[in-house]
Amino acid sequence: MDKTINTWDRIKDSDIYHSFIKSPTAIVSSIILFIIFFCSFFVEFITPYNPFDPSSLSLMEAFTPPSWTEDGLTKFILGTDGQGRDMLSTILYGSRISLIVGFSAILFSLILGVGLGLTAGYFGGKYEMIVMRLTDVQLTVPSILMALLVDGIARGLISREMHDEMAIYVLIFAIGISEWPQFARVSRAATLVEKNKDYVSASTIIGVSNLVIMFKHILPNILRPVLVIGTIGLALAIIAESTLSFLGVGVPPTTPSLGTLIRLGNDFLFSGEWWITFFPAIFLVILAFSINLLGDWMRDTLNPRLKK
Amino acid sequence: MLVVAFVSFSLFNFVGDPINNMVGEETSDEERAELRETLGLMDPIHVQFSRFVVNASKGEFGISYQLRRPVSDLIVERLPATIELVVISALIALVSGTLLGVYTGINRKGFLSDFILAVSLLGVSLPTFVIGILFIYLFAVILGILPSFGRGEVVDLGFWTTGFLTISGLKAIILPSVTLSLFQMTYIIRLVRAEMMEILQTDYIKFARARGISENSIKYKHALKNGLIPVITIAGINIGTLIAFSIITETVFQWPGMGFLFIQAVQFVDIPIMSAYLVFIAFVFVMINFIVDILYYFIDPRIRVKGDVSSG
Amino acid sequence: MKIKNLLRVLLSVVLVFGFSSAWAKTIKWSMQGDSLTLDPHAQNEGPTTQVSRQIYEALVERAVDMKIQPALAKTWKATDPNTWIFTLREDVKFSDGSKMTSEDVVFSVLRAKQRTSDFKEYISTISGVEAVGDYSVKITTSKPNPILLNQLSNIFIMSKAWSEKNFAMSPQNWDAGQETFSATNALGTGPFKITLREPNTKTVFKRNKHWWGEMTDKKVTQIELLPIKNAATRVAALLSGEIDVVTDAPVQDLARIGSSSSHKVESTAQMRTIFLGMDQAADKLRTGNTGDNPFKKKEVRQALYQAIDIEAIKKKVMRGLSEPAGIITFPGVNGYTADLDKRLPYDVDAAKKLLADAGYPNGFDVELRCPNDRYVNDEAICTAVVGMFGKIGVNVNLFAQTKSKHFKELKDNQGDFYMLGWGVPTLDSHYVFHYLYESGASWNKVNFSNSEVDAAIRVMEGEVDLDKRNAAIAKAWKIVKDDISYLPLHHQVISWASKSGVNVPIRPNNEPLFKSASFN
Amino acid sequence: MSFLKIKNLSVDYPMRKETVYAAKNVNIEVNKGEILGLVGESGSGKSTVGNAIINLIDEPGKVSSGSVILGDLNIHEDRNNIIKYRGKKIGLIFQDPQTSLNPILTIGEQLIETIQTHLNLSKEEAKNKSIDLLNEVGIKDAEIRFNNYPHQFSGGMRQRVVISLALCCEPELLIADEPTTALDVSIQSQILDLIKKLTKERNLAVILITHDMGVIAETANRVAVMKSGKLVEIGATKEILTEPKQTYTKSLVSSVPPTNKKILRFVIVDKENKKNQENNIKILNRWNKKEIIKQDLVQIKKLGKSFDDNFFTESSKNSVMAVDNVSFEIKEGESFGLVGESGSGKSTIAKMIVNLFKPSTGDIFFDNICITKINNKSEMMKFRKQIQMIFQDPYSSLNGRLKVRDIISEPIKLHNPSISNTDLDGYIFDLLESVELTQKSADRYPHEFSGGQRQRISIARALATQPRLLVCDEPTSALDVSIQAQILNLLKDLQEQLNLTILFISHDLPVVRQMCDRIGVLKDGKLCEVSNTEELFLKPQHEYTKKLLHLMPKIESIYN
Repeated sequence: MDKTINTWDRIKDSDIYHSFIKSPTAIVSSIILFIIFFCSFFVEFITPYNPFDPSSLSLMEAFTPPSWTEDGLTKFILGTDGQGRDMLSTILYGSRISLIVGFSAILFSLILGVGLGLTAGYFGGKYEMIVMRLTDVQLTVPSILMALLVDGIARGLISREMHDEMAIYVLIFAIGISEWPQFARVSRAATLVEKNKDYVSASTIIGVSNLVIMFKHILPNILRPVLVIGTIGLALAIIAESTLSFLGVGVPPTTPSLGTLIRLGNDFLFSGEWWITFFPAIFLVILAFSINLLGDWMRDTLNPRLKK
Repeated sequence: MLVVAFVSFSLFNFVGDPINNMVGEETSDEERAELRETLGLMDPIHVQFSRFVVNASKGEFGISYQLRRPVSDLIVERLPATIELVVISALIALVSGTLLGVYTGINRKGFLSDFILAVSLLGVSLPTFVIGILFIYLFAVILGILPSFGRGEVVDLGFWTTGFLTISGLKAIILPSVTLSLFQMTYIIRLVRAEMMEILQTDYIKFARARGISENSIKYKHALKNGLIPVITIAGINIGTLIAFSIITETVFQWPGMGFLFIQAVQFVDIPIMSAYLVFIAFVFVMINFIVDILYYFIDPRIRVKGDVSSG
Repeated sequence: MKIKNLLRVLLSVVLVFGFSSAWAKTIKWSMQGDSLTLDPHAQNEGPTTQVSRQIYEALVERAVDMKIQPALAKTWKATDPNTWIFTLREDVKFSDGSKMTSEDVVFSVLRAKQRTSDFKEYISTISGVEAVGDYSVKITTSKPNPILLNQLSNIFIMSKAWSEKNFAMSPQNWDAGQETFSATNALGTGPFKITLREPNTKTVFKRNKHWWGEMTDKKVTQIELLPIKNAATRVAALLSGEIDVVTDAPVQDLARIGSSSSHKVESTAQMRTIFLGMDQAADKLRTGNTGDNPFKKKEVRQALYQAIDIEAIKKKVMRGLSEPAGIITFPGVNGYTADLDKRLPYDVDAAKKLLADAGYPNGFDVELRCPNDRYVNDEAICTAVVGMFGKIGVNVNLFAQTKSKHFKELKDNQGDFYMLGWGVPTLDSHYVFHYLYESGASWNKVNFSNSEVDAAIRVMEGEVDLDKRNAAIAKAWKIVKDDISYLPLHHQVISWASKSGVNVPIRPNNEPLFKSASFN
Repeated sequence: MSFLKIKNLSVDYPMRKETVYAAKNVNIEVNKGEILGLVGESGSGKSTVGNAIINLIDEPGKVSSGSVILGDLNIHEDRNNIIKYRGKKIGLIFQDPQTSLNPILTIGEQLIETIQTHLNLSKEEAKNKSIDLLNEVGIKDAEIRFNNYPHQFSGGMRQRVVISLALCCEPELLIADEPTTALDVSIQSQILDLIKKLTKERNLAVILITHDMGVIAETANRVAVMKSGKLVEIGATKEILTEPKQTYTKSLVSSVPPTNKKILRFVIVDKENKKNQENNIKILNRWNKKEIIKQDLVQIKKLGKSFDDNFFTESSKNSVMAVDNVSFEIKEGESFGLVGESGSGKSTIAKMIVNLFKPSTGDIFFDNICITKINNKSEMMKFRKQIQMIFQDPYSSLNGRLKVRDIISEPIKLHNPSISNTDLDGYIFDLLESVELTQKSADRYPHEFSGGQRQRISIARALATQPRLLVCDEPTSALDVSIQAQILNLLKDLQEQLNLTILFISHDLPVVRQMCDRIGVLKDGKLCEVSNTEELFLKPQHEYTKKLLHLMPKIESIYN
């Protein structure tokens, strides 16, 4: 034990790292995700077009097919939509919206769910009962329905002008509020396991306060399953967002997400302008599929029950 | 249930002014007051609430702002369509999901298992509406073998309209129900698979092996039976989720069910329909939970037969 | 009990299998929306009238070519400018076999004038209706009405006895959400009767064997209306053969449908002009950023006008299926001239200059309200013009919503800048001026007010001398066109798509007449 | 001629970094009518050998070489067909009866299925045979119990059912893998007696896999000792236990706490650690050593604790008195032992003393202060500082997400917030050295340590607050005997040097005898008797104590 052990060595030595290196799907999906994340968040620097600046659009360039087809223009690699917007830029902008909504929603539900689950598992008693009851009720109400309801209520409560501005927050809230029970359940179950472990008792005996025990000791130990759920939840949230937008109750068309793009493009499915709906759809599927692949790999790797 | 009733009641009352939603701009203040009076909106809240509960239990939710018809009529009219769609989808999802899940759980390696798993993962990644569009394009437009919308011919049995009794009705339900079930099916595959894999590693399976019980009996009798218990819970949640996702499927396939009604209600802020739908959904969930509990009682001896540990 | 049920089910199966396809020639008709109510006087709205038209008839009707022709009334004459005598056909029976008499006509017209009727404004000039014998009706008007016949073609005749029996003496109170027998059932004298009604899902029309007229093709025995909200699904249904005729085929899919050997597309100019309105009365725009109302300045309105590349919209959004418009009326309407219909040229530079001259060199913010399910590609047109306005620096925020909310909120004076379409069912310019330009008129949401135009409108209403009247119309058109109080876009072209073997003649008012339909 | 011959058996587990040889060239023979004890510490490969005989090795392990000859059959000739010998020729019993039975099949169904798999019997005949078997393994009302589900049986009864299942097709070889480890002493002896009886009556060849030398001494005819997959020594039990030839066996035997006498220290054969005396002087510099006053440090008065539902629902019924009217005192400086079987309430008492639970009735006095009534936070901290606890499971008692440094510094910083960083480091190093760990350990995570080392970290953490009372809740029961001996030695040393008072809780009577000055015996939450250690072992008063002492497996029984 002479050599100093730094964090990087530790990572390289860990099972997770090795499992990652050995899993082509995990590598490929993370690369794809990295590219998508990168391009979506730095889209301003990547594409020369801003599809949301109406003055830069030319309606006469609308419905240009992808560049490799007969009528395609090289400046529009994936063609343009009905307003002359470059599909590639629009998709990247759209995926940014989708990702922001997805991430924020998952973060929201993660914080809410883990907060409730952790405290419920730790304190137990009536509080736990109420939280878990709430979780059960919430869990039986499917996410889409919940999101629709929240959106519906928001439409009733918030004035229309406000609604367009608030739409993205409403959406984040709507999706987030429907995903938290997952986190609450998992973190509560994990907390119950951790709570009965002796290190928690040891900390109590030492005199560490409940808050510190919960957040310093228990929280890091329950993060693994939460992370797995979070990853898979991210895919679900992105799909939920696009579904809501597809149904026309999501983000307003002025800041289209992938779902909105698919909905708008759907009108052109039979008219031969297939690229308007096909590319956003395929992009969405690739995005969700990659996240799911990664989540699946994480589940298999981080779940010690399945590897013995 | 009462909680849900209260939520939907508050929806009805506080989200927007029902009077404003019901009358036009020309209506005078006197007329409004009169309407308010006749609708009982002047009564104290608790009186209104109890009236709402009483009415709801009788199936009366007022009149749709958008369609100007009693919500109860609309619900009754559209209920069969949704129920038939959900039941068929649930059957498809449960049966094939369980079968494939068991298969992949038992045969952990092998091309077919990997393939099923990859497809199932893709299934989770494919939004329902994309699948729906794809199916319509493929089966209805290109191949032209299945209808793309609606229920086909329905037979009115008086209390129920069914599409099961006509060829066109049966054909019409194929695409929507498969679309609806795919997402759930992939979930069930993965859950059943995980469950099977876990059970196959338990001590009692190992002990059964040690006793020389044949592999088939171990897999299909010992492991499967245990593996199916959680499927019941899944099935319960599954139906709930299917009802919710039927909103999307119904929109894509123009299926004249309640989900289609609901999504329009959301777009129009048609509160009576929304609150009625909410109460209906809550009712369904309570029923499902109840049925699941009963099923558990019959299937899991650990619940049915009280332990008698003391003697020993 | 059980066996009885089983028998019932089996019988149904046999019936359905037996009858569904074999000899009944059914036309399956689809459009985006459905009739709101079967009560013919409760709602004056497109699809509702389209459905009622198949089951109910009026005293006079428009033929396939839109000419007024006799229907329930054989002949009519005006005994003085305010009195009309209609002589009814004597062979008319309702679909239950009962005879139609002047009693029913009087009842129906009076019913359409009741408080809950949506037609009470429409026929407000009718001051009296009385029966003159069993088959003759006298209608009196409060002032000379040159377009009475036009108006009467939309007043459907109901059975008095049936209405009395079913407590449907008054039109359904749509706004109060009233439920009446007449809203879900219908008894008319028309070529079809309704045998199944599932709102928003399916409506089945069967031949009315008591109908007095002649079908163009006797093989047409049944119509099914299957509304499909989603345009892509509607086209898919048509292409896959589940639907025979679509009366609102999406323009972008016409090429695809036309290329199918088993389908055909027909287009015709519709009696409707699409335009944008700008509120010029408000002192401050509700959705603006300048603290004033730029629309008050004609330069601003003209700048917006000239910023619109209408040809691009025609080519890309409407796929060639629109006629750019200079005024809000179309060929065939009394008062229309090709000269009036010329547009100001598309000129971005000129527009920018006008805007700068008006004091808005950096443009301004405003919200454009649009319906998204009313006109052909309404939302897409709005999106396109938003981009065009952006090029001259006017930052327009688009707000698209469903038609019922759009119109309601417009009526509530909530819009600064909005899209509207106007049809002229009377085929006379007066209809346009009366609703869109007269001071304080119900659809004059730009708050245009001009005493000369108002005076011209009085002339149009009361002047019997056609030359004088036409001169007034021409003068009014000139004034309003020069003022640019509205931004006309185009005359809408409608397209119907159908299977090759099914002929439903296309009509400019978008109403199919299935009695004139035929099979090849 | 031996009945079972294991020749050159090797089992490999190819892992990521290297291939682990769970068993390497193992040669064992077993005769009929004989019980062969297979002992070894965890990871020695003893269970692997048991499972390898019927080729029931978990993935990715595999039997890489060797043969298993049963009578004159080489059952490893065709490993795929070994399934027909499972159950029929060879019966296997697992450690945990809770999980060995399929929960949703009645035991009858499981018996009949097993019988019909191997014997050509009708359902009726199989049922009769099953009922006979159940009677034979000592299950009363076998005909009724036949239709019961596993959860309706208690642990001991379940293990009997498991045995009946293992024996239902009349195998000639029985492999029992730690069959009594999960059971209490009293049940353990019953099950062992049953196995002995069946061995005799059925002339079975039995391989008894266990880590418990006492069990071996009392049951096995011959013993095979394993270490790291290799067979160390094999021979008659008495020979191995009294005159071990190999060093490893010697150290193993010497680590076993004797039941018949109290020794000062365990003899650690391979490394007697001499350094620790000096190391502990360092920590002594920091230690505010308190002179031992002759007084009761802890007084327990009429202590009672009941759990109502929704807390401990899984393990006990509603409102069970876990601790019932218990009173005793712990004198300052002594080691007080609490013994009892599982569920006797000994851990509950410990947790009440360290104030993890509040008692339902009664009071606990520490240094003459009633600690059950403290509400004030700072008072509570003062008290917390003085009582620390060491837990049973070295894996769960350390937070795997924290470095050892952070684990140990937490109590120090909490009770001395003003400590400087260098001082803190010094303190941590001193503590680590006092438990015989290197300074480098501070920057590592718990999972990089073995169970024994973890237990040392636990002790270091407990010492960080300089407690007067150390509550040790089964501190060694999860450890192998040799490690146990080291930890017990360490505890003894620390107690001596630091003037600690120790409450030592264990189910293991020999261990308690070695560690404690006075002992209290608990049964079902009630205190049976309290007396000095030697008195208790030589002249037990209470019937239950007598029974416990009688039943406890004694390594010395080999001499009788």
